[in-house]
Amino acid sequence: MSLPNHLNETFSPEEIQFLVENEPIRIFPRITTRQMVRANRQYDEFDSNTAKQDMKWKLITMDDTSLNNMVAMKSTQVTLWVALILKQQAKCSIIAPAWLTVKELDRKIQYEQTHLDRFSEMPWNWLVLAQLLFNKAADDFHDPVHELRSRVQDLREIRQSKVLKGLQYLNESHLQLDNLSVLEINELRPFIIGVMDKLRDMHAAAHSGSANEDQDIDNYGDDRYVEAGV
Amino acid sequence: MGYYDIDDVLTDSAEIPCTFNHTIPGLGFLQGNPGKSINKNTRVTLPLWMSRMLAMVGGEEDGEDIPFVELNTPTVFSQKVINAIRASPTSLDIHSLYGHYYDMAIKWIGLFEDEKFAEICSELLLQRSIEINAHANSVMLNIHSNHRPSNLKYSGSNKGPTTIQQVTPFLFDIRRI
Amino acid sequence: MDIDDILASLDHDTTAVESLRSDADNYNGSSTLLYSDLTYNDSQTKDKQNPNTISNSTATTSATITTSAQDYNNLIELWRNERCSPELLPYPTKLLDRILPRLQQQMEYIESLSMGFISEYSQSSKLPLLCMEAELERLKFVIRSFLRCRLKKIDKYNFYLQSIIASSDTDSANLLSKQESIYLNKHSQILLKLFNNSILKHMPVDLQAIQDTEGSISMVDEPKWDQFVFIYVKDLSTQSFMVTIPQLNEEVELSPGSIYVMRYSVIRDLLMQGKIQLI
Amino acid sequence: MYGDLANKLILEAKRTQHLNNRNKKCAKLPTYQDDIIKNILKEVNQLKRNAEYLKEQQQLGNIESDAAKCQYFVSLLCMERNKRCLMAYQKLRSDMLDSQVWSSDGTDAITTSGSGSTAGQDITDLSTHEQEYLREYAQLVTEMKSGELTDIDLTGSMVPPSDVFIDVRVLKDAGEIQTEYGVFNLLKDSQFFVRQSDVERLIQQGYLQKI
Repeated sequence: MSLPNHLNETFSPEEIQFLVENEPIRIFPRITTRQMVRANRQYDEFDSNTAKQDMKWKLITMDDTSLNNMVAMKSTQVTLWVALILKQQAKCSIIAPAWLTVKELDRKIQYEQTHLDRFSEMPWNWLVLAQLLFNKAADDFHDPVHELRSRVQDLREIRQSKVLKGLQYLNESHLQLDNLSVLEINELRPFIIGVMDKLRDMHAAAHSGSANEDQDIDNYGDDRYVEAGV
Repeated sequence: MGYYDIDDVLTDSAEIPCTFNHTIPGLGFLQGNPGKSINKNTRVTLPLWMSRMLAMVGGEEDGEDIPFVELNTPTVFSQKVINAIRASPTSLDIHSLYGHYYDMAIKWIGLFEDEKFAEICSELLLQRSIEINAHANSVMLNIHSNHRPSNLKYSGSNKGPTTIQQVTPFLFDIRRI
Repeated sequence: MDIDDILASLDHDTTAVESLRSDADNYNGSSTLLYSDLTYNDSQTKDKQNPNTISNSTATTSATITTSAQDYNNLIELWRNERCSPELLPYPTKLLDRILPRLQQQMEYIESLSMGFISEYSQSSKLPLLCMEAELERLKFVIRSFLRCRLKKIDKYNFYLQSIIASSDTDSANLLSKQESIYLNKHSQILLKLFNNSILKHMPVDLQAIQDTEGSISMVDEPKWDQFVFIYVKDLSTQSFMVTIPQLNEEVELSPGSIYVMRYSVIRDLLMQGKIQLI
Repeated sequence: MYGDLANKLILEAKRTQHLNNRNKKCAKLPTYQDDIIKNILKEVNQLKRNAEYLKEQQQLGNIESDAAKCQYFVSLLCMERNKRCLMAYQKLRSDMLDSQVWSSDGTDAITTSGSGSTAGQDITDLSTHEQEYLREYAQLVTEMKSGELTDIDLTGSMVPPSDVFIDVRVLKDAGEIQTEYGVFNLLKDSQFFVRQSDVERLIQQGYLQKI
């Protein structure tokens, strides 16, 4: 098969990270890319006069305006994977999202504990984003990263245990699952779909169809006899 | 499902106890007597792929269309086993009973449009799957958080499980109209 | 200059935390997908009873001027849809006709940059080049994964696809790219040859068919139309959608911004109209 | 009993599938079950002769019509079952061959005249028809890769790119290397920021270490 087996059921964790990396994030650049002199040249008409200038950002999957107008220490918004490369090169610091502080996470945990009937509202990418930033931009947090990490872990576990308790409501009809993040969904997908598909098949087998099938099968037999002239 | 699906091909080979409603010459090989006939009311086990068809097509007897065979409930679907599973759906290992238990159950339910059995099986499947999943998850949680042994401090909560039962539907909002 | 920047310039080496915004409830986080005008085709004529029909896509993503950023976001959405849907979705001819040349130009551009002029730049100004290369790899990956997922389905449903393509005139015209139809035909051909040589030609004549749908089990596998899928109802307006699960005689209201697990057949029309996406 | 051989074949297929699923990389195919398959085909043709005979006897009025119908039906079902098992077995194997072609990742899937191997596949474990199929499919995939999709590298990695560029430390002197980013002199303990694909081999050989 042209798609490896393990990618048939759900996305790989790497693919989920890839999706999250396409999202915007705010940074403080440590470089300035805004051209002070107006450069009215085409990118592809490069010649020796302009070669000494800084290279322009020319990207084909995103708006590159903000990258070409970075001013050191003036916050701007870029795509996460670009931010991570800049960060790796010590060319920016990443501004952690508002919910990724000890205080905010404590509030979320509090919410999860007091509202056993629902999930707190978290961005769709919270878990992956937190892990990425912990690993690649740990020095950009005000709060100690180990405290943030453990709170994220707590939050994940509380939500996970709620999910587990909710699984008994799986059925052959449908589910609504608001406020679950992309990673949480991806992890649940094989289980939920596996069980619901079977529940649906059992229900379908017991109800509709069989009458028609009977007919088909009768015909099937008869056709064959006719064909064979028995 | 699907013609080329190995699991489905295997499920179709499940042995079903059958009773012949007619005496058929030449089918003795089905019970290990090649060349002989098979007599009316003989009980044999036949694979699902054969028995299900023979149970649907038949010959005439006393002016009535009677299928070639009558299907009898396989042991794994017998009342006795079902009761045992229902009594403790999570402890009895269905897979050791039959590798494709639920797939076979789906086919069996379809043959008789047996709603009651469908409900029982659905319940079994759900409880059993949740049990297995919970086990897998607890292993995962422990791996994730071995630096923090108190990782499950919120899961029980102080309100007790009944509260969770009452409120959980909001998590999985099954809005049925 | 805004206040953030003034504060930042006062406080050089530490970072501020992004001011609190209530951005939590939007599943997509960013607004990127809100502007997506992605639809597979205009499916007013869709017939629920016949999920095989794919109506023609005259008006795809061309109503507004599409930027490369929008094209990329659409591609990502199509990739996710394709990966999650049981059936093969229509090939996005127009979208890829824009993206593929762009990719090629960019490769040439990068090559021209890195060939002769790279030594002229300081280390720091190589950054854009690094990112451009990284971007290229990312884009190539998505297209590759998308196309290979499609090839997998083309293989899986080869006989089924051949039969619907043969039986309908326009409906299936947008299903495959030119190259994909060549692939479908050639692969079916060599597969058939293998089946013939190793099995079928040694069988009695009346058992030699490869597309026998009359036997106790049809030899032509169809997509599992009722397979459960995860959907996200796009936040395009406040309008909810009513869908019906015919097998259960149930109606379900799908509200914008919500996530559901539904049978594919039930939400197929909404998917084709770009009202929901598979996640 | 009719169908027993086919069952054996399907159990063999299940084992193969199981091995394949356990392995993220595609697994090798075990030996083609030539003998079982030949015997199943024999069985099918035997069943066919039985059916023909039954038809004759019935036309001659030698046996009761319902009985003939049932016997005939059983033969028919056995033939169909055998066919399905044979087809499913062959399909599983051809699917796995497809996977091998895709995962051979740009390296030539097949060397000429069947003497070569793909991804460790022992070519002698394949039937001659499978060998032919493998060659033709590899050819088809090569054709798919060309044309407007050349840039995409269809057989490339199915893992999303991460860290296209990496920092490396030189563990032992490796002399100069030429990349698109200029010439690097790899002196022990020096550090460089390089394209991962440029230095993959040096990392494997132990000259460089990813930081």
